[in-house]
Amino acid sequence: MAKELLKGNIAFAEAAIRAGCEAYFGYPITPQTEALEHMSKRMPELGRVFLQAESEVAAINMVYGAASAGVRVMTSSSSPGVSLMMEGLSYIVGSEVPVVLVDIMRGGPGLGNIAPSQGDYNQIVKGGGHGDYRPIVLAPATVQELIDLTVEAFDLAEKYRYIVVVLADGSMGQIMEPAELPPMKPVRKPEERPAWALTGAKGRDPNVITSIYIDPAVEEEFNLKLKAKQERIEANEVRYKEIALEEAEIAIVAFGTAGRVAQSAVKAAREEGIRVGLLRPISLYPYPYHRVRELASKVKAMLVVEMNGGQMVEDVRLAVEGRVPVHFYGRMGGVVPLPEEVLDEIRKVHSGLAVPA
Amino acid sequence: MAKELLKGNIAFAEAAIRAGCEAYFGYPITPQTEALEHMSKRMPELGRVFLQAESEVAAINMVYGAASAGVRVMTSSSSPGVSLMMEGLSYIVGSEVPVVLVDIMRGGPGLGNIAPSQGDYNQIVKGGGHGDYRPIVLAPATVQELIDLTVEAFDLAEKYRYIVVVLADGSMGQIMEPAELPPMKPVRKPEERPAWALTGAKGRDPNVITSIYIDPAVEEEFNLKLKAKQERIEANEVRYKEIALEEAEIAIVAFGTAGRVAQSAVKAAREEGIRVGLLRPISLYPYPYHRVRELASKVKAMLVVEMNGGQMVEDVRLAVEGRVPVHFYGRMGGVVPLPEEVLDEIRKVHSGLAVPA
Amino acid sequence: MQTEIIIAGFGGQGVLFAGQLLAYTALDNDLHVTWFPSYGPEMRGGTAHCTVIVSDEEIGSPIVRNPRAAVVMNLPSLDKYEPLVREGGVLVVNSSLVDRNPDRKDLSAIMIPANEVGEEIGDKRLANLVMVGALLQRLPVLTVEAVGQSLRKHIPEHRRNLLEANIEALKRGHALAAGEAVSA
Amino acid sequence: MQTEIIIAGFGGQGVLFAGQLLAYTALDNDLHVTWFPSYGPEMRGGTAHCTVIVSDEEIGSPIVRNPRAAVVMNLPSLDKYEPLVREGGVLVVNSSLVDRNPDRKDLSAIMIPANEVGEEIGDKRLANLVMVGALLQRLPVLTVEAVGQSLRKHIPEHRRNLLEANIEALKRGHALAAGEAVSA
Amino acid sequence: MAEEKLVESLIYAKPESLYPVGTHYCPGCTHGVAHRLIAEVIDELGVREETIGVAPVGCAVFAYNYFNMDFAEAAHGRAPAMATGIKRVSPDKIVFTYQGDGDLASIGMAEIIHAAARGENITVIFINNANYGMTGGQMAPTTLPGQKTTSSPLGRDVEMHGFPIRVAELLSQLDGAVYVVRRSLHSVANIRKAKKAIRQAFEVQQQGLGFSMVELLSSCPINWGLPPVEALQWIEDHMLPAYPLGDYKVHPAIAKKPTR
Amino acid sequence: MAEEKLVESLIYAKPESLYPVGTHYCPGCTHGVAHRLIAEVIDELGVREETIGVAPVGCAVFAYNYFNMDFAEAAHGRAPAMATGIKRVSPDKIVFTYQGDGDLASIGMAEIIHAAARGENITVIFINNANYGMTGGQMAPTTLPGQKTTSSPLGRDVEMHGFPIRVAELLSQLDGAVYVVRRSLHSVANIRKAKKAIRQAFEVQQQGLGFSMVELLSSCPINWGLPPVEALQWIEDHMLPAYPLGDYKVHPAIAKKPTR
Amino acid sequence: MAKGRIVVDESLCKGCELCTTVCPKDLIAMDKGRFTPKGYHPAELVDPEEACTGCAICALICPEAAISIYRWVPAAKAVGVAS
Amino acid sequence: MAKGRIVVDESLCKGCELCTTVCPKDLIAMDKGRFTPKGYHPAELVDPEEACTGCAICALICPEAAISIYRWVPAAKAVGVAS
Ligand SMILES: Cc1ncc(C[n+]2csc(CCOP(=O)(O)OP(=O)(O)O)c2C)c(N)n1
Ligand SMILES: Cc1ncc(C[n+]2csc(CCOP(=O)(O)OP(=O)(O)O)c2C)c(N)n1
Ligand code: SF4
Ligand code: SF4
Ligand code: SF4
Ligand code: SF4
Ligand code: SF4
Ligand code: SF4
Ligand SMILES: [Mg+2]
Ligand SMILES: [Mg+2]
Repeated sequence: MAKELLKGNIAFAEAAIRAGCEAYFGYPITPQTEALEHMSKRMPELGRVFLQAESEVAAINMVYGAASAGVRVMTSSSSPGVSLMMEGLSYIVGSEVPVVLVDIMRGGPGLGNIAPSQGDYNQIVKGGGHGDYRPIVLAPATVQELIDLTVEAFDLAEKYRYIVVVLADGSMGQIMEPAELPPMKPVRKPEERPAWALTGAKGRDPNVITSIYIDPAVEEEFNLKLKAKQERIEANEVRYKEIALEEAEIAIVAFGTAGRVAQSAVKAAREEGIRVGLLRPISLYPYPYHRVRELASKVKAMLVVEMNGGQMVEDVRLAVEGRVPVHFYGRMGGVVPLPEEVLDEIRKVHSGLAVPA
Repeated sequence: MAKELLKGNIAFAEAAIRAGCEAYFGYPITPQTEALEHMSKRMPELGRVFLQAESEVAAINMVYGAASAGVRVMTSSSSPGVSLMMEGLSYIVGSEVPVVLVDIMRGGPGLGNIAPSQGDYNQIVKGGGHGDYRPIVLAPATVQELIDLTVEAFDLAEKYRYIVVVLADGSMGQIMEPAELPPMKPVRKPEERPAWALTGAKGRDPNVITSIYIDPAVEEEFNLKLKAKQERIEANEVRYKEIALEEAEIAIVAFGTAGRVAQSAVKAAREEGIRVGLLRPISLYPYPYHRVRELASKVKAMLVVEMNGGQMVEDVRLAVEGRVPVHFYGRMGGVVPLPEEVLDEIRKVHSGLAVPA
Repeated sequence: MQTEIIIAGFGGQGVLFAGQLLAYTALDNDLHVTWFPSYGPEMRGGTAHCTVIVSDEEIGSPIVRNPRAAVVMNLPSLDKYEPLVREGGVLVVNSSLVDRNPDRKDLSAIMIPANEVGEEIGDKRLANLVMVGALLQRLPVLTVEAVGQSLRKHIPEHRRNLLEANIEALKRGHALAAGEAVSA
Repeated sequence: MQTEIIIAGFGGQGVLFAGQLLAYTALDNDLHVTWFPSYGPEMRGGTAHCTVIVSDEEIGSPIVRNPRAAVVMNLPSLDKYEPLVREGGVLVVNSSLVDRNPDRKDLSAIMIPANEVGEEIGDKRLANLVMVGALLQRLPVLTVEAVGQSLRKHIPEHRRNLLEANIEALKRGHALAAGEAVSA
Repeated sequence: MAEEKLVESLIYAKPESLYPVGTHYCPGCTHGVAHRLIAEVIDELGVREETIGVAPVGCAVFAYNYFNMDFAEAAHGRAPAMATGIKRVSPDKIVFTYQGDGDLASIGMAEIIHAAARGENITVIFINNANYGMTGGQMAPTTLPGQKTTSSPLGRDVEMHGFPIRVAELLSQLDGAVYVVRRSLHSVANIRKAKKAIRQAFEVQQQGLGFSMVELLSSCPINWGLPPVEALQWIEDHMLPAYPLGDYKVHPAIAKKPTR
Repeated sequence: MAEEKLVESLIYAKPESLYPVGTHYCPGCTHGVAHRLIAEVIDELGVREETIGVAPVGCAVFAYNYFNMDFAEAAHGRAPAMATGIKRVSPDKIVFTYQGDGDLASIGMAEIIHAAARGENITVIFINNANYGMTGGQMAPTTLPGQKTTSSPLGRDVEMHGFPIRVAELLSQLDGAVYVVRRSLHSVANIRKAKKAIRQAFEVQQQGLGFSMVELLSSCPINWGLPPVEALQWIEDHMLPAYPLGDYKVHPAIAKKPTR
Repeated sequence: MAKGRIVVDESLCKGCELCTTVCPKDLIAMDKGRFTPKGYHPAELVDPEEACTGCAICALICPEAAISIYRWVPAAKAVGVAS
Repeated sequence: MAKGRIVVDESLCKGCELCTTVCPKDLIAMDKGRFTPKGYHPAELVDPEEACTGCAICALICPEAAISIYRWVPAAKAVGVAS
């Protein structure tokens, strides 16, 4: 397919459709509403399920139900709406059904505003619902990546019977840029639904989708199973992108839009002769700790750029373990940092570097 | 007052009353329901407000309302119920009203079970709602501490116009042990409500309680204000308890019930001649990073014990920065670790220590 | 010195109350104490147990793997806790509902027909205190008299009419345990 | 080479569409491009702007502090963006709604009575494309012909009746900018 | 009449749609009766293998241990949303929720109202036992004025706690609800009527007519502090006057006469 | 009649309970009319300094920029819960919520039903404009069958999206609700009636009678794609038949006659 | 000869006594001398006069579905129910 | 002499035209030749015959509370409204 000029929100919605998403349940919230609107048009057209839920609480539980029935299903929302989904997410993890959630983050806390933000990193990546779990979290930085990761999210969700969150800030939802949509994948036939799914106990023992394990020993067993799953995810699903890290003295770590902005700054800094590169984590869970740790033994300093007050920086520090200084530059409240600002920070970090030994 | 034999749930409810709590809104959930039941009896008796809300979502928003009106107010719940409060918590932080929440954690994720767990550390401490914030989190290990911290929670909440979470596992709610309740503090008179509160704009300009800052620059300013508040909290409100850390080679770090269990194990290990001590963080946010870091330069190894799959251990690692090995022992799903198990872990860590130089 | 006691049985046999009574007595006698229940999701039936720890110093963990004593009111509880009692510890078995003797030889074990004794005094619901009386004979961490006094102090109003019968149950249990040695 | 253009004005002046049109044209001409809107909470009124970046290589940040060019359709936009345009850059001002000249002397600035021109062609809503035409005269990152072709390709069905008028607007803007130099 | 050879025949046994196991319900709790009726109806309609149940959070949380069919366990109050998700992607299956009054009428009020308003083609079995059974007998939205519960220790004071919610009446207001009735489980005659209504509700779903709900007045002997037999009497004496039995909404498309 | 000296007198101006500022509402949107009526009533009752308003998430999110009185901004749909919290700790204050149909009837359905059931002594002003205004015109629970919105692009299909919810009718079912009426803002006569109802609702609260709600049919010219004048006509033509005006619940304690 | 008979599954019966109150012939009683494995007194058919009609009313109220009903029927009409 | 008169606050008027449709005397029109600071054509009183009664109907429908009403009243009855 050829590239089209696509708005992020439309792009991921259509990508989900092409990935065989059979059902979408959602509730309007800026800055992701266009995705819901696109779904409201396209899904019925294709004979698939679109339903505007009465709330995000209902939406995530409808998704939970549809996932239990064994179809590819998704929802999308933005920060306050996602907060309302926390109980549902925890149930979904606790029941091992595959679900895709796209979170187009906005400024917070509270009602905040509708401008782009990465203030919900902790909420999503560390697990804002109760219990021991971390969703798979994928953070795109371009519309093309948003499309590709949405498609991948469905595969990962099914591979692990797990929740996959595509985590992007408001600007990823609102930006338009050329990108290519994948070809239309046929939806699964009803008789091809997975063996564990609720499809009616015809010719088999009943299936049960539940998250209650009243005996602590049994619940612990389930927790260990989840943990083992997460270890497999950590071993197999780390994703990141590197830019200009060869011979870098300074490594920037930034994801999503902040990563894009940093990329421009890196370019400008390289033009000034500063040896700086960029590590852009794409999977936020599993986090590329290993690669960050490797970098920490190569560079002289790190600079984390986020559109928040400093959240992912903890993961970077966890990996760096004090080997090199980890600096932080963040903008909050819906302010997107400018490449010029990041360049300034790079200069500062650079000028603070010890003279070469 | 003399010591009484008190059940944790009753103890914190009564402590709140003695601290001048004027209103309680909650929803039943095991293992904290006795607190709500106690409130249903005592509050009307005292002419104060008790209301069983229709859900945890409603409860936290009623609390939000009452806090906006300038009274001491609290709610309590347990893990799945707390997940439903995440949006509300974020609004409360975003509006700067003082609120106390007691979370008596149970096994998860999902419906899980009702046995004691510390599986919601990340949810509470890292901020499970959207936006940049971290609540003040206090973790008691005895009924007496549960009482004292509940009282303190009200003071801290008002001092910082902030949310304070008393985070305890199910066993803290269910245990009975002797403890002393504080004397009854009179409730604030209506005319003594704070100047910012919604009390009717009589003889003053109207007050507004809101969390929306539609202009990113203004929201960022608010975020910086919150950050400054958090920095004050970090500077002033770190709390922890140390046991047998003098000359320790091994430091255990554990909070709440896990801390108590570790304390027994430390005692047994000391009897075996193993030089092990315990750091029990009481404030989980602000976290005693500084003290952990100091310890890391004194001991040879650390052992973190939690009733989860390993959550607080990240904060320990953040502080230790690789200086000494950080081991982890966790039980999940509502299983409370036994002192004997922790002792075994201590022995393992001890036998792995390098022979003294 | 720290003493751990587990009291276990069916829901409805009063094991939680028996444990609380020990805890109240410990408190009234200026000892450290914790009472820790198991609690189920159901309002109904099932098994219940609690752990009481009495100590002359601050108590760490409120549960232990190997208690000093176990009071078991039914067979599943015997099966579960007999192996866990600490070497040389105490095991009190409700022989009214348990039809086997303990296997372990290293314990101070005693079979008490608590239901029957309770019914003799007037109510089979007194079985729990018969068992407590027997326990205290073998494990004199608190006296029966002290327990009686605490009972007098803390018994809920609507149960006050049963006070004397309760105290009688304690005494009978104690006497039985004193008089009767059971081949364990 | 990367070129950043900001188009700003009141909501309803078609600034978002003008930017999208440039983005479509860039795409149709195999360039890299991003279009990034400001978006407000209100359905209504207020100011709107978008940033279009056209480049021959991968684009990092979709916004910049100092664009190469600014198209400003009202006074607040002039006030806001004039100081930000990069040295030597382009500034196109809708003189129909702006009653002052730009202050900066280092820019290639031009005043276009876009509303009037639009109305002349038949609809004041054509002002946005008049401005785009003028822009492209000063900043020939794309040709007016290419934009016209892309317009033909991407114009929504229900607006197709305005196609020729739109193209005319582009041309008029271009011609105006070519013919008229304004003392900036 | 001619002499006939008689044989002893098993004419009633536990329905196939229930597993042959005991429940965790308290003795005499009519949750068990409700289970049995649903199972009998599903057996009679022959749809066990096409049915997907959704259990609530409440005493019936382990319903899937008793119903011999596919089952999901919903979050507290969200069974109608979960059932919606299931039904929308499997419109040919029979989907029902089984919910208590705390679950449905308190925390789950938005979900049940909207499922009804949407005319979601599911069946809801609603167990009104005037309290929160599972958590130990707290006040529910259905608790009667003056009724003592562990969270209304002096009895429900309508000034403080508000008024009971009559769910059948409320849901009958919604256009998407096509069959909304209230029955009771407190006597044999009423149990028979309850079963008929449950059957009707499932048939409504089979016919694709829309949302159906059967509210069942049910006992909670343990939390009411009454022996099972007296608990049934309590339903008759106290619940019936507050919650009149009857057909609150019967869509004209439903052929049969109202069975009030 | 004797000659009288006439003076020119300001007989109507923006009420004191509104700040002298412009709103962010679209031209002709009757949110502004609703604001004005509330403010006039509060002025007339002389309770501005005792009133606490609760704003919704919706177009009226910035209500506190217009109302000259203490105000809270609730989470989406939770205004009744927030108002409950405020009222319970300040029973002598006048507390009202101002909510849209997405806010009140969709995400906030549980909270409004329970506030009504509890007889919470608050006043709710409910703006029914048949869509989600603020987020750009998506379908609301009140969107009419066939009505096109950005999330029902082919028109609301009741088979897919379900039926509109008639909120006044629904809430009138609840015993705690004492004054529940529907009015419209589409003409001068109706605006007059709306104001009377708003006044009645606040008076009900002053008298401590319980929950009061005034539903107001309101225009959303921008999302309906109609000029303001035509939008009012659209209310008359399309909304009135679906949402009949009237008094759905008037507690006997309210002296005045129904104003239907 | 009795027209019917009931069998109480004692592994299910919880001794709730509901069946005893509904039998039109008053044929069911609790066996106070015995406990089920779960510790309840089970219900039992007390039918010396062979009065049980197999009417199944008792089964209808049993919350545990513990009661099975047998009835003597004309061979032609005999249809087993799934067990 | 007119009985009344209206004053439209042009900083508030959004040109919605609602007032123009309700005046019983048809005295309000939009001034198409002028823009308010926010860019709307404001409403204005067009009352050459001095027919305005000060009935305040226009004010009643104005969503922006942009219209103030003045009326000539007997001095005895004159009470100002808070401004
Ligand atoms: C979010 C959440 N809140 C609260 C609970 C605790 N809880 C479990 S069951 C229940 C009430 C059940 O009552 P009801 O629905 O009436 O069912 P019953 O037990 O009476 O059949 C509650 C509050 C929970 N599990 N999850
Ligand atoms: C939890 C949450 N979900 C969604 C939103 C987005 N949102 C803002 S306003 C609104 C709808 C408002 O519609 P309505 O209540 O009808 O008010 P109107 O704008 O029509 O007056 C929505 C869905 C939000 N802010 N928070
Ligand atoms: S608690 Fe009540 S509802 Fe629950 S099983 Fe027991 S009797 Fe039944
Ligand atoms: S979007 Fe609709 S409801 Fe909102 S202000 Fe505009 S016209 Fe009014
Ligand atoms: S079948 Fe009928 S007659 Fe026989 S025991 Fe049961 S109720 Fe009595
Ligand atoms: S009704 Fe059933 S459970 Fe109850 S006593 Fe009779 S057989 Fe036993
Ligand atoms: S006051 Fe009456 S007469 Fe005068 S302009 Fe207004 S509506 Fe017309
Ligand atoms: S009604 Fe008000 S806002 Fe509308 S045109 Fe008239 S004066 Fe202006
Ligand atoms: Mg119930
Ligand atoms: Mg609306």
